[in-house]
Amino acid sequence: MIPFNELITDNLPALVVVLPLLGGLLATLVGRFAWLWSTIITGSVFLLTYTLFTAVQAGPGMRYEFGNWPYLWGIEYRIDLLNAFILLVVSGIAFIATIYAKLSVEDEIPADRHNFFYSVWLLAITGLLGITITGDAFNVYVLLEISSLTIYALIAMGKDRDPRALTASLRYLILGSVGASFILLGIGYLLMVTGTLNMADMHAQLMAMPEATQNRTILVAFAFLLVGLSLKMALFPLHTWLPKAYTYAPSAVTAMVAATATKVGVYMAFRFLFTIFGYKFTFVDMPSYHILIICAAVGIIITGLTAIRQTNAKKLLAYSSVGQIGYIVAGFALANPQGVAGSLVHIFNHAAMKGGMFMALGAVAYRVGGTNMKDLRGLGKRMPLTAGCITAGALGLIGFPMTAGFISKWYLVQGALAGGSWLLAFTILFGSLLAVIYSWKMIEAMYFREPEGKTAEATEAPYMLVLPTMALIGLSIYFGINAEFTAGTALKAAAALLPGGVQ
Amino acid sequence: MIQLEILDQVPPPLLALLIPTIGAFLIGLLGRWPNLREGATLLTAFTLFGVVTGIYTGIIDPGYWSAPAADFWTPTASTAPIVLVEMLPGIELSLKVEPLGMVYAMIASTLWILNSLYSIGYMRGNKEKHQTRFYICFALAIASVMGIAFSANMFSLFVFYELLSLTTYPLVAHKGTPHAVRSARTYLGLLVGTSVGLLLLGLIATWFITGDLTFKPGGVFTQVLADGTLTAPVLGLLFFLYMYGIGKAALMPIHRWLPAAMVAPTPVSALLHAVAVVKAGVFSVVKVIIYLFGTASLVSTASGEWLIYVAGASILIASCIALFQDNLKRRLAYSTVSQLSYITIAASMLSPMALMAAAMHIAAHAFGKITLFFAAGSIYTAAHKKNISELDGIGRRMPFTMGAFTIGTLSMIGVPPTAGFISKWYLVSGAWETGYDFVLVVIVCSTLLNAAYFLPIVYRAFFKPPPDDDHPHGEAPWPIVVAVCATAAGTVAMFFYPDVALELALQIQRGLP
Amino acid sequence: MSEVLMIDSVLLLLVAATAIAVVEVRSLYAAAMLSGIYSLLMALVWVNMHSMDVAFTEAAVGGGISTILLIGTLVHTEREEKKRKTRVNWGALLVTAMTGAALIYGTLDMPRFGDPNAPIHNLRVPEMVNQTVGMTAGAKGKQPPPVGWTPRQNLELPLGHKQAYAMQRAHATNEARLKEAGEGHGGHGGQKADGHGAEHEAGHDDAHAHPAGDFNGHVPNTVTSLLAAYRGYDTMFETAVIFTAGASLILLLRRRRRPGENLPKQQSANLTDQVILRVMCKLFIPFILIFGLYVISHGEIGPGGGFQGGVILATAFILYGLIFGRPELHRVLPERLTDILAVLGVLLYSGVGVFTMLRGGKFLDYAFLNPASPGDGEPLGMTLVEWGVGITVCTVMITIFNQLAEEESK
Amino acid sequence: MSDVLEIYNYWIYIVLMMVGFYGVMAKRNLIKQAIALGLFQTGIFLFYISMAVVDGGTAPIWMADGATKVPNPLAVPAAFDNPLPHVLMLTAIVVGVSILAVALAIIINIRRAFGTIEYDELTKIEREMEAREAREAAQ
Amino acid sequence: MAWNEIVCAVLLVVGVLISLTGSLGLLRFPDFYSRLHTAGKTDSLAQLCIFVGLALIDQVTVDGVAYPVDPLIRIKLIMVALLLFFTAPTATHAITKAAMLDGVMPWKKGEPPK
Repeated sequence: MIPFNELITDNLPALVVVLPLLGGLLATLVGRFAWLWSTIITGSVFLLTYTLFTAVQAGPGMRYEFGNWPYLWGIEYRIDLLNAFILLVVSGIAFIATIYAKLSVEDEIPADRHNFFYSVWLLAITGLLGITITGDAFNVYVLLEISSLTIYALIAMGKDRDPRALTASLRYLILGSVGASFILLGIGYLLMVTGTLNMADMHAQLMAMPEATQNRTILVAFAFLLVGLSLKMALFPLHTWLPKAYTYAPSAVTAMVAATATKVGVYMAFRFLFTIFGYKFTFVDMPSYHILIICAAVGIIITGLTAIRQTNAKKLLAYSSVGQIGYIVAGFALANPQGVAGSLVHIFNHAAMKGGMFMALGAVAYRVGGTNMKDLRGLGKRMPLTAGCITAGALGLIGFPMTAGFISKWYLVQGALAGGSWLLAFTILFGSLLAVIYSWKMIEAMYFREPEGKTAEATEAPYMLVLPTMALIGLSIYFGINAEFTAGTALKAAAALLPGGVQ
Repeated sequence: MIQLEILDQVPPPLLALLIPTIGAFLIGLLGRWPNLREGATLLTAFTLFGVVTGIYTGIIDPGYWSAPAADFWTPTASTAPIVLVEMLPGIELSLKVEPLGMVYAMIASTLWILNSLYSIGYMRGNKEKHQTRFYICFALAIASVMGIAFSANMFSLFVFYELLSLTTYPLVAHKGTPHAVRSARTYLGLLVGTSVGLLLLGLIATWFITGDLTFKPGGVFTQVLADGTLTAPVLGLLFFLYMYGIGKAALMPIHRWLPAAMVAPTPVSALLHAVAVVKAGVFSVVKVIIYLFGTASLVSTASGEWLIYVAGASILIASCIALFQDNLKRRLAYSTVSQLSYITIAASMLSPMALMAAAMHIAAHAFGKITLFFAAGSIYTAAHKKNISELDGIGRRMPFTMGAFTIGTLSMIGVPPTAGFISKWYLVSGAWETGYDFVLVVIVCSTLLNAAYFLPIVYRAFFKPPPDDDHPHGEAPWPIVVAVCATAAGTVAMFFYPDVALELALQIQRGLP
Repeated sequence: MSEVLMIDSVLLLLVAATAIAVVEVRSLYAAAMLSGIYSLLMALVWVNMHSMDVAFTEAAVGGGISTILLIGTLVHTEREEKKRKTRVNWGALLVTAMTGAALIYGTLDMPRFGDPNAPIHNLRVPEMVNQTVGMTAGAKGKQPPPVGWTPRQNLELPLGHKQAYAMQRAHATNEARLKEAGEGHGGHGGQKADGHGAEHEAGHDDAHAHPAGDFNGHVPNTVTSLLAAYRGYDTMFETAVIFTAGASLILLLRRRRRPGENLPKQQSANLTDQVILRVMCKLFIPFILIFGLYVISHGEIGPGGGFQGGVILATAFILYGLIFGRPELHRVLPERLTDILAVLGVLLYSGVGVFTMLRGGKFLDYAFLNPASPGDGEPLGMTLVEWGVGITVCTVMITIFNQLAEEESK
Repeated sequence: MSDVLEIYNYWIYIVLMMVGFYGVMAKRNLIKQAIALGLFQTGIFLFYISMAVVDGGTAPIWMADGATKVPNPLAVPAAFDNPLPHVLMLTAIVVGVSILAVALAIIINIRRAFGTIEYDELTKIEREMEAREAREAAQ
Repeated sequence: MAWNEIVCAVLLVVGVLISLTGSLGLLRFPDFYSRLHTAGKTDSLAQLCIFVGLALIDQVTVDGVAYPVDPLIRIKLIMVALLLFFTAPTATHAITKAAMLDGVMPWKKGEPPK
């Protein structure tokens, strides 16, 4: 008899990634039950990450050495509050998105390949979780490629509804591969200089080098990693792949990817900038603060203005996502406790809000067949719950008080003020104004226009679509009203990343 | 002493918040039966009035309020803020009764009854669509107003302020025509824009600098000013953020939302311009000046003086614009812009007398302006006329309406025996006391301008013959007339019995350090 | 100037020229062929730099499979790039030049080419290379964690069965070592020319006790030992990447199958009537298969391993499919079978990990495969995972070929 | 001369990478872009493998003792070349071919859906589609 | 100089020469088929010479140290040569046939080279 309890407690970090991998492989063999199988797997993964999170929250962190090789040689998983939190977010969203996927996938993907779809879906989740949990720089690259490759394929699966999914996917593939190659190159430069691949060890080696900031190899490694990561997290102006990819992907894919993929990209940036290079190198010796802040601020404004011009709701939200990445990046680039905490909180909050909104739009597409502004008209009457979710999400994007978005802005603006940058604080809030304008386009269409075409006959979406949507939106509101969990965790994680320890 | 179980369970300010919210639910449930729905509206309005009066008179919670000398600022078990939700450590949604808020709550709850009555007449008379949505939003807006009135800290005020913008938005866009939707966009854009762009920034900066957002006499900045962590220019910047962030106070040049919102049905305009929105603005301005910045801090750093001039300019410019408006509601709107700046200017003089004037004017203008709007709506309902040039001789057909209108006009100008006189009296006294000659000049000029743009309307209505092609019409439906007359009577009554407002205003003064 | 550099300088110039040709040539077939040539040249470069495994993979993957995939795609798309008015894209050139300049700037502080003092040759890798992978405990096996590291309680096994395993393991290791010493093979001696770290000393001490003729407890091919043991977890995901590619292609390209329909109907290749090709093909496929199997199973000892072997096996099948037509290939290797085998390969790999976990060890701790003799566990585990990789790579490559060759569904 | 040769490999890898990079950005044919992406990645492989070379090193494979069994003509009693970058690049090559396969699959689909694999023509078609949608939304 | 080294040298020279002429022909010949003809020679004959020549070597000198050549290596070289000896002509044949099927016409005297 195998003692499962012990198996799980001892191998918790490994299981978080291995379980979805096994699940993804077996999903091809379970035939018609692929969805059920995926739901069970993602649900268990969520439980595992939750256990992991509570364990990490209580203690100093956790490590797992694969093959029992010492961490300096082998591959190590290293979990602190930061990645435990992101893991929780990713697995939670993945679980909800998987539940949501059932009807949406039945609607949009040919039935004969559902098992492969869910297989790839679970592998994407595996990749994202793997990037988040690992403590090995090259392992990041491998899992990055797993997640990217799967996401390219998943996005391209929107081809049956709109062939532009293919071009969007290919563009993402090319830019994403260039980004990943830059990351690979950066890791290579670092490997060359430090002789190790373990992140903590790399950091130690870099710290031991007195002239690290003068070493041109390290500088170039830093620059290329920064560019590669920016591509992956879609930081303005390297975001060009994102809007179309999100717009034309299948609904469930958009919801899952929008809520997790770029977030994991940001997490990678956290790891590379804070853990490997360290606060001092990144923010004291390098001008990363200025570069990132400028990109983020300009991105917030320009993508906001672009979003206003969109006529497709999904694309509008996609542009908004780029702007939100700007917030997240601006937050951690400030490199003060409030800013970093704001960034972390916003990772969660934005995942919940945007995930929920994309799901709601997916429900619209399910009933009406499209997400053009025209299709949204009069939706407030026809699909009240869905429209309500979109509205609540929009309020979150604006940063309306009592929504999660407000909490993010609260910390981000404080971070900006602590960094002495009133201009950035103002930009962040100006971004909210742009959010008012673009999200109000949707709200006006939904509540103050008469339905026409297919919308006029639409009824509320099935509960399998609405409930997951409401769950995410509900989370975003709950954590707007009671933010102690998210903000507290984020503050603690931020303090651990910055010099000076706990506040 | 009312001994209801529920009153022991729910703190009174929260009750004031909950009643309209529950009312909104009820209205929603009863949406299919118009009579029941409107009955629910009225019932809620009366209950709310009862609760607010109860809070004022101390019937509901004697230990909390009633004793005249009660020092409600000293934190004791009965005067501590009621925390509804704590979002983050220190950032909480909490309620607390204090005199200034009491003034606002009293006005709002009183006028809501009349406004509900009026709405019923108006909405039925004009056969508007989406009436259920209208009443729900109305009730929710009042709930937000109660929240604003009883906010114990700046954060709560901000939250309810935003909720008010949000709940009144569907009211402004009510008609759903492209013009209405566009105007509503301006309305929301400016209000949310200023509040998120400036007010929120100021709010977060305040929290960042002081770590405290609680309203208290003397404000939150004394400590940081004393130890030098906050310099006068930054305080000035913060003050600027707050004053322009509170867009509902319609300080020029961010007043544009107010005329834009005129597309709304008249009860909404009345609500916006007399009860809820603009008063929320000036109330917030006064509250921020008194309880967040503290008069002492502002005086010592001289960071508030510019506001007098901006507000003075607003008064004069808005009055001049009003002169040239032919649309009655637009003229009223610009009049509101100028009258609001009276309150701002009063508050910005920072003297006790002027603060009393501000509190008084909140009340006086509320009654006067709502009368005017009611009258305008009454004319629209009965005669379908919007423009002043069409009003020739209308006083003969609608004597009650136009009589009330005249009283409202007099109050706006500040002629006794109307409430406007009292507030203007205190305002002049305050200006005299502080020695701002500019304010005196402004008051004189604007009184003249007020007369110049209001009296011709009265003249037209009563002394010009009606045009020949006019179709015959009588008074508006009775609920409208009753409401109009009631508010007009209120305006006059406030002149003779200003005790409630004055008493509260005096208490504000006493509460100051 | 070493011979590495001498050959290098010539080869790399050729490679660079080929690269430019690949990008600039307008015929897409030519570009595909040139990219194959490029890969083969690259393989030569790798050989020249003593990277046999990479060369092997590059030749098989880049020179073989990639070219087949490209040509398979060209069949379905276009033969030529469209003519454009301007040949040179100055914006792209500028960005390229700037990126290149940045990279060159980065090389200025690099350790020189072949510098034995470079950190990468001195810090962690020597320790790894000097490990005797076959032995898992004791002085030379898996090292106790370095100073400053507080392990989670994973090494203290509190409960019954684990305790038993732990004790067994320690015992078995000692016994194994005694046995090895007792059998009296000769020493391995000074072939290890590594001079870094504390392991060096330990290595020398043990070297005397070690037999001649074996590999001193090493898995001979250090690339394989790093690949399958130290970084075995990475390799598992690498296999998963391959699987992902296969699954993605099935998602994107597979025609809708009616129930029961498994074989593509039309003939995709018209080479079937060529006698010479058929004969030669039949003659060589067995050799290719044997070679592939050899490469997979021989991965620990010499260059090769799951990837290379898997690709070679796949080429045999692809060749068969090309010459005899895809229906024939489907008869030999049904689609359903390749689908399942692709999964099973990765499952075999991760299954090894799960099995070690079930036995009470860490994921992929091969020592737990054979608790009686942990030393044997390592080679066993590595062989198993190489086979897993091989199976997946082979079947996925065949799947990819099948999908790319498949006609559009009507 | 030897100064140049010391970093010759590193420079050539940059040349290869940049040729690929230029191809990815400048070429308007999707298959060309995919091939160029491959070149770009190979450049990085070259960098890694160059990093692994040690003076006088040889293939990182342990030889059994004695000259009798598997003599290696290049076996100098010196250090191995570093096996770690080789391991990493094995992974990267596999990733590269996987990406190529997926890219080609998408390109085939694009060709089926749009009838072209030229980037400019695709952009034109997409613009038209977008313009149509915008018109619909504006109604 | 031992006999095997002489033979080896001769074979290598022959192989290189064939390669050279093959390349030259590839550039100079007028049409597809004749070019393929020279290319085919390079593939089969030249490589055979070179591989067999290499198989005859019995020691290699690197940095002044002589290393004996393992017989296994000779066998491998011969096997590679054998493999190429079969595959190269087959490939040439397949390409020619494909070209024929594709309709590529051979060059005739008097026509301009393609």
